[in-house]
Amino acid sequence: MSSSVTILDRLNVLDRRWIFLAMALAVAAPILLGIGSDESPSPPTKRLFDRLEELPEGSRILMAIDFDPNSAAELSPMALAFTRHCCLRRHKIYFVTTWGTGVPLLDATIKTVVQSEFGRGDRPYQYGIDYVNLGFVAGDAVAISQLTSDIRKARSQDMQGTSLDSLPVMNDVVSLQDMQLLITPSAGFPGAKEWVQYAGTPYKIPLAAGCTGVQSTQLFPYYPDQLVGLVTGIRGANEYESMLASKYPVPYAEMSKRPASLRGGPQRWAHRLMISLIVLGNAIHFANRYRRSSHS
Amino acid sequence: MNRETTIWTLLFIVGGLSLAYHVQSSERGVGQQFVIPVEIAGRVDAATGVIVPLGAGESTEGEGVIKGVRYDKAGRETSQAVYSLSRTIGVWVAAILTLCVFSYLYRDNPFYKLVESIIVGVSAGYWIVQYGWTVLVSKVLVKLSPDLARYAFLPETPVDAKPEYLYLIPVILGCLIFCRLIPKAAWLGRWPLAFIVGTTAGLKLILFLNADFVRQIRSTILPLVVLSTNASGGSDFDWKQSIQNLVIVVSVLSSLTYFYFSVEHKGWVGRISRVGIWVLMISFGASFALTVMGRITLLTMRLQFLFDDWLGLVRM
Amino acid sequence: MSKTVPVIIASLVGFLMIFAFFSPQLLWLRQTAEDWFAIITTIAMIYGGLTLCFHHLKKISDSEAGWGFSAVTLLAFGVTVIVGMLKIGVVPETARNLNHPWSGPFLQEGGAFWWIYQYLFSPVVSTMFALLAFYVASAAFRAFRAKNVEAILLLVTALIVLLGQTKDREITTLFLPAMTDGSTSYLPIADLTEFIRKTIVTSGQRAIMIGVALGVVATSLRILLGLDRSYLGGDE
Amino acid sequence: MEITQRCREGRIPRCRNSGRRMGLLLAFLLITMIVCKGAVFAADAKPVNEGSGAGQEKAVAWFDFEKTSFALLTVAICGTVIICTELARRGKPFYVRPIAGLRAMEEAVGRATEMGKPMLFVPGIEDIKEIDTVAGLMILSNVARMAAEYDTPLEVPTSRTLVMTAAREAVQAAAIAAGRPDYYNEDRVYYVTEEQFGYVASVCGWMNREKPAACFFLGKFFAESLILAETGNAVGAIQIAGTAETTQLPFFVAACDYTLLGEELFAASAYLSGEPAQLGMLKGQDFGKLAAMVLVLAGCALATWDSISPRVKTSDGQNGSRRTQWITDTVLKGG
Repeated sequence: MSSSVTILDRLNVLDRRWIFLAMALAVAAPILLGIGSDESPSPPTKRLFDRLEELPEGSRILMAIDFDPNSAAELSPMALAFTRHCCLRRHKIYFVTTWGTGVPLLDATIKTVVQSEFGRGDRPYQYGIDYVNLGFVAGDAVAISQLTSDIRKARSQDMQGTSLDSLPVMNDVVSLQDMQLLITPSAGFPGAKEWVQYAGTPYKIPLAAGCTGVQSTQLFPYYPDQLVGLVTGIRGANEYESMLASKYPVPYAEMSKRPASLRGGPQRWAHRLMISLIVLGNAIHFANRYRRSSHS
Repeated sequence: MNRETTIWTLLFIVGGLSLAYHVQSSERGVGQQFVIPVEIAGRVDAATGVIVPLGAGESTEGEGVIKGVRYDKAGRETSQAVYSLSRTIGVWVAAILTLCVFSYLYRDNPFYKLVESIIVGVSAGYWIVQYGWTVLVSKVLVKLSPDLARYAFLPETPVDAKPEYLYLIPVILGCLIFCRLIPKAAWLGRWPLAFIVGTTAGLKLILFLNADFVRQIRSTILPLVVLSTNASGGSDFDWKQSIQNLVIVVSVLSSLTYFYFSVEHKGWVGRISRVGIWVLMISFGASFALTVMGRITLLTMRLQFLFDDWLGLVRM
Repeated sequence: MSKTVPVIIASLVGFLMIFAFFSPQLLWLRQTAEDWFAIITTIAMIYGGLTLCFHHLKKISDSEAGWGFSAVTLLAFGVTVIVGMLKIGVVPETARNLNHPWSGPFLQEGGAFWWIYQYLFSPVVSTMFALLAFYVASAAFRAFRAKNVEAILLLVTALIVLLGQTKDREITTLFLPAMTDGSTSYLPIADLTEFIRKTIVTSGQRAIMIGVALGVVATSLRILLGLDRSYLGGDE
Repeated sequence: MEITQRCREGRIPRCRNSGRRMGLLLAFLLITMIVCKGAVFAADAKPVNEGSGAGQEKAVAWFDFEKTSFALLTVAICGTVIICTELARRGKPFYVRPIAGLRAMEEAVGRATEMGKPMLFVPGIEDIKEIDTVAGLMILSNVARMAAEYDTPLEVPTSRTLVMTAAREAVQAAAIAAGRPDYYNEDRVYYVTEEQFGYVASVCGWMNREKPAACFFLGKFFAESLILAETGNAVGAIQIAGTAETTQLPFFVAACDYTLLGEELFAASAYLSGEPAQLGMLKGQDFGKLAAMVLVLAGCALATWDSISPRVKTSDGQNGSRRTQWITDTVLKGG
């Protein structure tokens, strides 16, 4: 009995610096140890995942990387996850960006996923056969409608300056209407909204989008009629990574390949800490009340 | 030396030593920054005196060529990247300042006080510079003397721009503030204040009535019974939406009752306003919890800066 | 005189702004007001910089405790202003402007002002911001205690929403059966969070906003009618 | 709106022998009428712009008729507030309910005096172009008066130069009003920096060193609200906060002793001034809230009716105009 009283007394005068220390640990430890957190899929994310699963091998998919370094923290994990999923399903990928500042991020996506993860082995992804980098198409929304009517009008060459006609992957491809799915992780203008207005809806091309947390309210009205799927913010990226991990545990269950899940770790532990602090605070409160009433 | 000082001295020594060891052993380097030079070069056109950009493949050396060099951030692996001492020092400074601010959580200390003094000076200066260029030059000077602005700062100012002397009024009003330094004319310093407060009152009165009063009432007007069309063309009672609407309307009305100043909060008014304060408390609890995620992200980003950009311990 | 003129100025421009909203002829007044405001503020800021210098110079000359820190502030302020206004280390962005050395943006990457922004200003400011993560924790620990009905509502809602934010919401499956179709996304706690956010949070804020709007109207009228002139030094 | 109009009609006879303030009100209405009149004139006189499909666009008019209903609403609300002010001035007593945070203010000043410690007043971090800041400054002049009476130092660091200027005026006038002109010390009302967190760094440092006995945070606040309030709590100060920012209220409610919620911030200076005219305004505000509630109730009733029995469809398959539209698109059209 006496020991419990002293604990209560100590807790009553608990220095808040202990709370600070606990919070520092709850955030720093998961970062340093690489502890991530899963996220259960929400319907708009799951629908895109299922669509990519259902499409037959070798389907044509346009990946529009419409963001810049400012929003890369939220959208880059998404772009990586989408690309990985396409590669796993052996779809043909057509990379493009309508953002001038998006080119380095496009290159980074190709380098990290297609070249270093799928560029080797018995069935390597080969440039010009399995994927192509169309690079930057200038003209914002006009560029999108141009791609929809004729890709070669918007870009006659790929990023390296090779004529599109000499690339096998471009055979039988005239416009975006030959694609089975358009995916765009996008941060603003031009972005998902323009893809819906100029490509997805008028030509009935299936379209899915990823967006930043701030943008989600703008895009949600388009789901589920005009968007096949909608992945929102870092949480959406985490949902996608978690689905990839459970479907393809090798090697995608590994945390180093899951940047969004990795950021979920500190969040989860910090939230747990907050909850336990509130519970602890109330335990102290009620213990004090109990003590006061039993004393009087 | 008391116990606390001993512990802190020990911690500092251990921290310093392990940092030194880490600097020695780390492959990525600690806080090393690389840049890539970007050359801007042009040739003076003898006839017009205008500088034209160099054509492709033209040599940057030679007669009449003017050059400027800018440095952009680059990854260590990028070809042609060069080590930047100033930016490496910058990352170290930033990291040390970050730690100094965190030290405030333990208690107020000279390190924090130093950072506080620096940031007060730097930020006051930063905003003066920011407004100096974006307002005084880009708004005032351009309007009052477009020629001077074009010559000195903004070559893109249209040649046919005419001075607009209307802009002298705010400049004079602004300068009246300095009258406060002269005791006899200090009352003139109230004029700009009166001007701004008056404008604010007029602008905000309309803005708040329009945006907050009218719009919020409009969006609270909801049907309390919602019927949805079912597959066979008939209508079903959508209880989920109906309850949602009812809760919204009741919550808004009861919270509004809480804000009544001229009625005693007794009897039924008291009961309704009590429900109102409950609604407010629930909304505060939820808003508090909903912000936690954003706050944690901020801390995560600062720690990432320390662990990744500076120490190179993790890759995120 | 010293009070009457400012009050007349305030009422006059205030009512003018109200009428301008309804009159397309005067609409430009409202747009100009914003510009003018920015200009007056900027000039006032220079005055603010001066008072800042006086404030700290006085501390130094009086050799008050901690006058060294005042010297640091003054130094930091002076260096920032000089470096920024002279655009030290800034080069023109395009070749055409090469003979206009001051045409580059003042915050150009690589410039001295950019360095100050990037490595002094921004890290300190964002770390101060990050301190909030610690303070939400200590505030929650201290304040969310079930003292009365209001406090209980506050803390229970906070707990539910906190739980609903991460995957830990699935803890409810321990004592609540999952949905029949096996989907995990329709767990009651996530739904409840969403419901609270959509209804009570929105309506609480809405009521506050309606009240605030009326408060703003009354306060504005107080200024425009000259009832409250405390910002001008009160009544004499 | 109906309510407010009825109330006005009922009370106008009493105000017939109006004084100076009523003169102002009349001038206000008169100018509105002139503008309307001028607008009609201008709209009639000026030729209609040719070729603009809708045919609605006129050469720049003096009055935008699209905004008529909003103009009427504005006049109704402002008129009610002004009339209530006038009634209160003539001695009509109004009840005002107590606000806990306001009673605590004097207590806080008293405590600081007893402890011999200074007090802190933060009038928000926004510029004077926000009405919240002006409301904060109005409260400042009342708090400063109390502080001057007790001769307790009051520190007012500000984040904007203009706010500093206005705060100095307010504190100086309060000192004179309290009969202690030498209480005012310019060094206690100063400008720190525009930067939100630079300002916070400095104010928190000050709090830690001087350990104020009371902190007042009244004005517009953003994320820094919690840093300020938690620091104040750690140094053991009584804290009274108030803001109209809905996002920051939860933090003040959690960390401060008393919080003025939204509208209470604007009402506070009226309460503290104790002037009947200002208290009368609160009654006017309440009429506004009553109007809001009536509009919501009426609107919901119509919307429910619309939902249960929608009007018959017109020939082109469109639903006929909804009854709710009378309220949403006519009365509450907005500008």
